[in-house]
Amino acid sequence: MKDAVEEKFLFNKTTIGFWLYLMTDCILFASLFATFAVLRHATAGGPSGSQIFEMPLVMAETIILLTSSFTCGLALVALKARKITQMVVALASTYILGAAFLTIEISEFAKLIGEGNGPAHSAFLSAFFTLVGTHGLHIFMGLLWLLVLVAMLMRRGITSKWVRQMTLFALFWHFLDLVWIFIFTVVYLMGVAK
Amino acid sequence: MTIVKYVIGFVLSLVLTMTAYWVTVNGIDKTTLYLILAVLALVQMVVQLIFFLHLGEEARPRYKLATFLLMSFMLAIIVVGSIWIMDNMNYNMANMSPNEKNDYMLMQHDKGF
Amino acid sequence: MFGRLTLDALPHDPVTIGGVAGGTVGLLIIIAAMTYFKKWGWLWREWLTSLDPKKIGVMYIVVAVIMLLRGLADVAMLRAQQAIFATSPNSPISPDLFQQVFSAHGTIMIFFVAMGVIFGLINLIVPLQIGARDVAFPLLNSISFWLFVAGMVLMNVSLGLGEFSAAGWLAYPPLSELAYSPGTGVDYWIWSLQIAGVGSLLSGVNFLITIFLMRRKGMTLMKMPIFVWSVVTSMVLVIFAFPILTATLAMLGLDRLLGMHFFTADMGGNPMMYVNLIWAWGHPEVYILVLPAFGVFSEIVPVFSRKKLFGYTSMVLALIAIMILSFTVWLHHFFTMGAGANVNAFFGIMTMVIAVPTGVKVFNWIFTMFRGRVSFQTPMLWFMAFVATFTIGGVTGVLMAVPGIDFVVHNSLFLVAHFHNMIIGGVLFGAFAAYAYWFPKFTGFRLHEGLGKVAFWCWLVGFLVAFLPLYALGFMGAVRRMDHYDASLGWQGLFIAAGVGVLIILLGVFFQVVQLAYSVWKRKELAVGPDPWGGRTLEWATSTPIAEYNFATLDAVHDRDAYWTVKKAHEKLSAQYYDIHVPNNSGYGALIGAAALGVGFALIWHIWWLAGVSMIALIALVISSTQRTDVEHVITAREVALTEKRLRGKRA
Amino acid sequence: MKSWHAVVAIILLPIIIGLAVFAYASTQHVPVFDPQGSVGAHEKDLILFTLALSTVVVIPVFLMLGIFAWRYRDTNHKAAYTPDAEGNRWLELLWWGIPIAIIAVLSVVTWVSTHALDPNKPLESTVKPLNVQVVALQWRWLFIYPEQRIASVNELVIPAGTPVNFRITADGPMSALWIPSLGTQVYAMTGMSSKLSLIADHTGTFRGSNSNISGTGYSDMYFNVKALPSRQDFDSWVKAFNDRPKHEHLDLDQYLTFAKPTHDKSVQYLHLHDVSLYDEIVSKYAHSDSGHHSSKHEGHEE
Repeated sequence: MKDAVEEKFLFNKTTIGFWLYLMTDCILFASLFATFAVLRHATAGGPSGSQIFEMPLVMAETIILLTSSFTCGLALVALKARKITQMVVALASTYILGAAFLTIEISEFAKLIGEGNGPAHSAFLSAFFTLVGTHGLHIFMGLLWLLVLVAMLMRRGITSKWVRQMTLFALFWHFLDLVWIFIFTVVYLMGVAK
Repeated sequence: MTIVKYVIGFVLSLVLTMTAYWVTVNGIDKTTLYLILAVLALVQMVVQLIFFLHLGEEARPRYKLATFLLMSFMLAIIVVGSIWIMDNMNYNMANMSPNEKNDYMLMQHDKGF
Repeated sequence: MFGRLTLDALPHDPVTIGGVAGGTVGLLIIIAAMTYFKKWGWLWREWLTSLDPKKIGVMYIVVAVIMLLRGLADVAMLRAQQAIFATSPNSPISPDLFQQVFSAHGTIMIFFVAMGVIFGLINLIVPLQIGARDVAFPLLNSISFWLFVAGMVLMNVSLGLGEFSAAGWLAYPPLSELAYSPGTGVDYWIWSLQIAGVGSLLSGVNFLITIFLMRRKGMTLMKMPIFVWSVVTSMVLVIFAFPILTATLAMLGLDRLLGMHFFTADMGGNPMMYVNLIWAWGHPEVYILVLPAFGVFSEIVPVFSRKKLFGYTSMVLALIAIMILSFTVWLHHFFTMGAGANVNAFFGIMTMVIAVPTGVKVFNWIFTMFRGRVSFQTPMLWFMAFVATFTIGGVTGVLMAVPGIDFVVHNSLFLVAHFHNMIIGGVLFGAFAAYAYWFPKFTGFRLHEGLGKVAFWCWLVGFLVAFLPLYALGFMGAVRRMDHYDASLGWQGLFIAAGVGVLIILLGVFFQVVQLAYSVWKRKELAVGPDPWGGRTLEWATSTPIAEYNFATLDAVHDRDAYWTVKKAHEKLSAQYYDIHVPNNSGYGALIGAAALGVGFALIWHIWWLAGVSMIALIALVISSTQRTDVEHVITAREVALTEKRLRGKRA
Repeated sequence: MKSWHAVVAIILLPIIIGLAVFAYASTQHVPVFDPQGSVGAHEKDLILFTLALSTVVVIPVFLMLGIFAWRYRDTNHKAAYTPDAEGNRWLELLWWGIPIAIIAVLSVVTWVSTHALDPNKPLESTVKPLNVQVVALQWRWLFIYPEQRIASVNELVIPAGTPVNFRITADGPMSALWIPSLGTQVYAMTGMSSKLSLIADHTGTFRGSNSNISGTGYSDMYFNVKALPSRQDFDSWVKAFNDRPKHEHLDLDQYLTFAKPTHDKSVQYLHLHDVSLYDEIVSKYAHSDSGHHSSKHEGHEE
């Protein structure tokens, strides 16, 4: 009985604490969004968004990340039902989709830099690379976290601590998809609008 | 927390994303488009908050909901305020009106720049 | 191999060499003494790795005090230059050094003194006042502290290696960009604040969760001590304002590191956006510092008036109002940047509106004395001085909130006088009041009252003599950050007065040091019980010295002045003890701080391999810290009973 | 020392030291309180008005602080003692109300005065204004008179009684142009062209300076403003200057050398060859190259 109370407290403490961290991350992204909004026309003779964005790829990124967020949710449902195999499959999909997203993004960046449109080329490009790159960095951290979760799972199995960590990870991953909605809308869709 | 909620959230998000893309590709005037895109993004945010992040399902006191609302308020102040301020300054301290600027650029062009 | 770091980075001018030599010798003496007395193990086990917020709080304050001494030494140089050498061509302090020194002064005083004191105080008091045994995330708390230390160390390394920023405490671009500041100074500024800032952010999350979830049973939000309320509002500001600082510093850092163009003059960069963002953080930051000071006074006035706080609900509403309003006024720091009249007027009016809740708080404090029994010990003297000076600062603040007035005094010494009025009169006097008030709780003896009063009078007189002339100098046309001026302007007399004021303040600091030393020496005579002032809140219910677990039993709370009602009703604390879980020490905080220090140092000097190694170490440490298994140990009910008997038995 | 001595001392000290500073300053030249033009005069009035209004709060605060502390000192057992009083709704309403009323008054004053003093708005006058373009350099001031084809360095000559419309920019770190005797200051920034309109109502020489740190020569960035008695005097000054042969010239090429950082504080007068020099300095740093600016600005009154 006392353990259940204790566990509930621990769960609340970590999830609400992590939630607060996500709130601070929202403000961090908000600062980058505001800067992007202010600088998006400051192309200094370089290309504007509509000239460099490849919308089919961006659309693919969007769908991939959304699906990854979805499979992450499925993993959580499977965990609740203690269907471990299903959960592992869902987590693996999440990881693969996340890695695919990151690969597309990095190749997009590499292509831009290769064409001479790197972040040092104009204020607009600085803001673009930093905003999208910060999201990408979060995705990278998420993938790293997922690996740590898998390692923990293999070492000790499903413990109450693992369940807490998994819940936090799911929050993080859904949150990153949420941020992407706004990057997709503000940076890309509004960027290519004529 | 059931699988159904995730499926609903996923499908709704897909539809909203596709709609946003479709609207953008089929060009309409910019102001309307921005408005539609903003609304679609906000709706998708709410969808994911409810169906993926389960906001509002916690027991009272709802710290998550409260901090989220407060954060949204502060975020709106920072973003809207910054854009308002910067736009206003760029406007007030522009050296030339767009027309003057155009003439000036043409003049520079003639000079061989 | 060492990036930009070469032997040229060592200091050249005599003033800096003297400072560095003095600092190094001092450090060596301490190291030698520690080694001789074999105290390193003790230091590591009892302090550096401790997760006990009471000890972390003390460490914050020790760091802050050391930094206060450096900040004061800086300002002594500045005022000496302005009072004595400003009109002569041969000054020992070059303009470049002068600019580095005032940039360092501002940065140190805000980030490493004021923030350190506030976080120290929160660590010490908040868990006790809410009747908790710990904070929500003890290891995170230690990591926050060590990030604060890493930032502090990095900033002070700039004394001996390279240079510090000469671009002012907020480093406005494009001056702070590579084009105008190619050296390492601005990089030191960026990375030391970035590291310390992340620490503050994590602390904000930690203390909010602590207050949200770990309050004693029965302590509803509206029964929390008002200091705790002030911390809630302050920490909400931390978690919403500091990410803006993180993002802004990161963007400036990217400009300097990767040649980006966020805030550069050319290639489309927009320096005004930096000013906008840094103040969107910077204004709430002022309230992050001053709100807890308000909380301190709200604790002290009732205790020394032996009466309940007047208008608790009003006080809470005022705190919340200030919290929200403080996010809507940042433009008033740059009224003269050219925004239109609507924008300026809007932000001016919002700024004035903050005066309303602040005024309400002042009236409520004063009316707490009404029909009370006021005793004038040092904490109360600090309160009286706070009201007197803060009111002056408030008036000059309202003056500058009117854009039309700010137009003519902005960036003058009037502005400098105003914000020192708020920060010294508000934050620092609040910290000194808290120091005198809570010192006996943690040590078991009081600070010597007479010496404390001498220090108080030195501070008050020194402060007034140092800053009131600056108001006049502002009206006379003297701008801030100026290292020389023409004798014919008639400014020197007032600058000399301001310099004398600084000397009187230094005398006050001297008496504070003497007071502490004397009080430690005479601690037997100054010894007091666990509740020397007739306290009203739960921290006074603990034994002195406070047990590691704070409270042996967690009796429910019924009233706002939780301990006062218990004492009045002669309630007995329950004597039924249970096992208590206490966090184990952990070295992760110190290690993570060291790794962050490595990252910062490497990025400043462009030592890429070190940056990579430190970054990987940092990530590995963070991951490994989440995998700890020996998180806590148990103090058995029997041990608790014995400890309680030992600690409580001594009570006078 | 008795406790109430401390109370009296704490309240009197700021007043005494403040008065001493005031007495000393009044023997010196205080430009903000001795304005030489209508803008500065308006701003001085605003300061005095706001100060007067704030005494409505400040005096009661000081009085109550002193009286309550003295009256309810713990040695005075004759005074009433109500340890459990939690507050008083009416009193609290009073001090939510009074500051709100004061701020309401001040808000109206702020709104009106901010619009009246808006530096973006040219001064209303029947006199044809003088246009001056200002460039803040590291570390000197360049004043360009495009219509008179004169450029002056570290000194500004203007006619009294004529509004001067400044356009201000920087070719270097952010700076700020402040002439305390005349009033409003404004930042000078690369790529931006700040507006400021000032007037000198009296003849005289006023000191101006940079109020925003811009590097090691920052403290040297001051200059004199010479207000000539009338527009005729100014015109004849211009004519005399232009009639003098063999002056140094300033065009874009020379400017590039001229704009390099220098601690040279000397005053110079140059013939302006390139009338669009100022525009070229601003455009060099233009933030945006698409000419984008929406037309829905609340902030524009022109």
